[in-house]
Amino acid sequence: MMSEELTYEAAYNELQQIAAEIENETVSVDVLAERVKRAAVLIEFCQQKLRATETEVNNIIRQMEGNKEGK
Amino acid sequence: MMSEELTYEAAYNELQQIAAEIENETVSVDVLAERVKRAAVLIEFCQQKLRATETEVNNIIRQMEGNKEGK
Amino acid sequence: MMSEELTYEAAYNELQQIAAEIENETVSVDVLAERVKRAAVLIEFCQQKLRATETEVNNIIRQMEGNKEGK
Amino acid sequence: MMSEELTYEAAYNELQQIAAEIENETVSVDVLAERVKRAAVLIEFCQQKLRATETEVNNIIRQMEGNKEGK
Amino acid sequence: MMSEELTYEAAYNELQQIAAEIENETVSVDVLAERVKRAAVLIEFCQQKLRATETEVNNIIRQMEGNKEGK
Amino acid sequence: MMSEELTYEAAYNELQQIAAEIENETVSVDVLAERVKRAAVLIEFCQQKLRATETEVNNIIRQMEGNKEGK
Amino acid sequence: MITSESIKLSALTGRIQQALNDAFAAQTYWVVADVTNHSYYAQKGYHYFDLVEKDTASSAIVAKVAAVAWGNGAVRIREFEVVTGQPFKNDIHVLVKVSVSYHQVHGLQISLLDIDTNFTVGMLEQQKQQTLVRLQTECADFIRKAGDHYITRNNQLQFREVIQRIAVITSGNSAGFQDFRHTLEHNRFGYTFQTDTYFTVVQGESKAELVQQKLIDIYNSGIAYDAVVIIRGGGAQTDFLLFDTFLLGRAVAKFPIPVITGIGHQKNETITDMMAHSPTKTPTKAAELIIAHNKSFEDAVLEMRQRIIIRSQQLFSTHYQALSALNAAVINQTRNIISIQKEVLHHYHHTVLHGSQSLLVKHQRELMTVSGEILSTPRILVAGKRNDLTNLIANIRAFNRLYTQNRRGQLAHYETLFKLVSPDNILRRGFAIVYQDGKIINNAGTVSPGSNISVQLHDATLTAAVTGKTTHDERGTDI
Repeated sequence: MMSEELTYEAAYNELQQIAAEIENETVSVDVLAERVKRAAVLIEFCQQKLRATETEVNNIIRQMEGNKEGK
Repeated sequence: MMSEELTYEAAYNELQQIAAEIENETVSVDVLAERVKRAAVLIEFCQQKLRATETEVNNIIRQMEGNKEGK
Repeated sequence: MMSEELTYEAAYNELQQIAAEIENETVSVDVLAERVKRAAVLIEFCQQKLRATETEVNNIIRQMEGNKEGK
Repeated sequence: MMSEELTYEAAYNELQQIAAEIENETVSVDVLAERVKRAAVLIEFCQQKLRATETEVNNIIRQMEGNKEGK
Repeated sequence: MMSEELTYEAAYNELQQIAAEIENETVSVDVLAERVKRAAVLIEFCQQKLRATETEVNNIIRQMEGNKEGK
Repeated sequence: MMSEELTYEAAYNELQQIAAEIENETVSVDVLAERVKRAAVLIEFCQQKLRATETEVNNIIRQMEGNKEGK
Repeated sequence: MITSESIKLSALTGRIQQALNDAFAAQTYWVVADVTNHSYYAQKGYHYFDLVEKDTASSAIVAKVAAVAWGNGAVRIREFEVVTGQPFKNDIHVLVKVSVSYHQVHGLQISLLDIDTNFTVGMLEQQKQQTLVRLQTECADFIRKAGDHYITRNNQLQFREVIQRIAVITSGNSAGFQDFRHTLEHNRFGYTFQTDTYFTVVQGESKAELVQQKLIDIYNSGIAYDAVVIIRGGGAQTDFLLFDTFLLGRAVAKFPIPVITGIGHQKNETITDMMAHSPTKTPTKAAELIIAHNKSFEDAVLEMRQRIIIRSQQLFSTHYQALSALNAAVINQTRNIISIQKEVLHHYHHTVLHGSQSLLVKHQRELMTVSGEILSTPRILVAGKRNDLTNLIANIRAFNRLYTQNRRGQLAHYETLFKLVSPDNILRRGFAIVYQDGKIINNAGTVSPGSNISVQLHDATLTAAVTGKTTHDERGTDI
């Protein structure tokens, strides 16, 4: 669903941008819906990425601690 | 796994840097896992180095004490 | 194992330097074992030198006292 | 063992110097045995010289006293 | 043993000098026996000279007193 | 050495000088006997001359000179 | 007148006797007079002489009387001679006590009863003093008075050490000379002497010149006499006025050889004695003086001999002692030196042994300390490093948790924001979207009653026609 190129950083930046646009109220409702839809996609992406990273990191840390403990 | 050039000193410094990056949140989510993975590698390296050193030192000491006792 | 040129004096001075380095933690883990190994060698050298000297001196003393008693 | 040239005076002075060095701990372990050996040689030399002198002097004195008594 | 030229005076002065040297410990052990031997020779010489002179003088005196008695 | 002219005066003065020398110990042992002998001769001279006749006095002097020469 | 009456001579002399007796009997007189025509009858002990008085100026005799002394008077004269040293003879001036008598046969008689000794002594003393004064004045270069004695050239001379060659001036073989020679020759010390005698008459004042001549002879003899001895002739204890003469006094005082006198008088010193080197009372004493002088010389020589004997023996003893002391000093000090050297060597021995051992012990201790440090510190070091690592891991985990939380928070914030602004949500709260001609309008400008619009609500879209229009004040709900 998401381009392979998209990064958390880019996604998050886009989110920030969208939020800024909306805040400025210059965006029309037509566009708003579209923006919100995009934001929802981005948020979803970031959350997934975050979760994935968290899981991976926790695994590594667990491993690190495990190594420490184990040896 | 680790370049022969890597020293405990360099490894430990890199580790401290990684920790600082995470603390200061200057690392992006995209590379966090990678960084932590690197940290894990470095920690593993340092621990091994420490263990090796400890073993070596202990051996020397044991040997010396053995010599002392023996004579 | 030790160069013929090494003297007790030089060995002892080097030992003191090593002790100071270790005490001040200016020695890195990377060379710690090496340093300790060197120290062990030096200590061994010094002890042997001391023991040899002691034996020699004691022999001379025994001889002197023998002479004294004998005459 | 001793050069024919060595005199009690010279031996005594050298002995004094060695004793002072040992007493002041200015002699290094490297040469201690050598010094003690030299001291032993010097003491032996001085004692022999002294004993010889004493014997000679005693003979002269005995002779002198003999002469005195005899006449 | 003694040069024909030696006089009591010279012998006595030499003796005094030797005694002074020994007293002041300016004579070294190396020449002590030699000095004492010389002193013994000088004392012997002086005593003989003194005895001879005494005998001679006593004879003269006896003769003198004999003359007195005789007349 | 004894002049024909020897007078009581000269003899007495010489005797006084000898006595003073002996008294002050300015006469050395080396010449003491000689001095005492001379004193004896002088005393003998005085005593004999006091009692001798004119012809005898000359004999005394001759005899004294003979004795001295003879020794 | 011729036939006048005569008397017998005896009658006359008797009358003279009577008259003189009447005038002089029991009377005595002290008379000063000179003596002349003296004669002495030794057998009877009678003195016959005349007493005369001379004119002091012309020496002419102004009175003269014959006198006699016997019995007591003669005794008194002898006493006088002994006391004064002055013989009773012609030309002496005397004070005599006399009596006057008349004898019918012998005639007028003056008898000497007594003679005043003191008068003559005084006279003689006066003469002597005059002589002494004369000596001092005329011979001042070798005689002077010091106190009550005289310093003369002669008595300033020193005796030689021994007096052995002697010139003796004496008269003949007088007893005095015999005494002198006997004493000298038989001295108990055995001393010998060479005496040359110069005989002369040594009695009578007038002989002074002879004595002086003998002194000159002695001087001219060329013999080196040690002393000249003047001995009076001896015999009678009288007549030594010779020795009070100026002539002899001067000669003796000036004489270059010490003069010893042995004149043998009992009382006053004669002038010769005063001028001489050594006056003695008698010839024997003169000899004894010489012997004593020689004896004192011999004593001095013997004393010197004794001194030489004692001192030379002391000298030996001193030298023996000094030698012995030197010997002892050399022996003791030599032993001392050896013993000190032994001690010092022992000390060095000890120092070298103990010093080297304690030096080794010290080094061992130091080495132990250093090696202890080196051995114990690495473990601590490693433990510290391990601790550091553990802390680092803990930090990373903690930091990571925080990091994730923050990210999650950020995302949640955006989620909320976008939910809030999403059109669906707005419609659900009662808002509607108005479309005109398919386009959303956000103002009523283009809308007027009768226009067709469509209104989209939450759950449906309504198509409607505008029936009215009221323009609002822009205020109100705007935030």
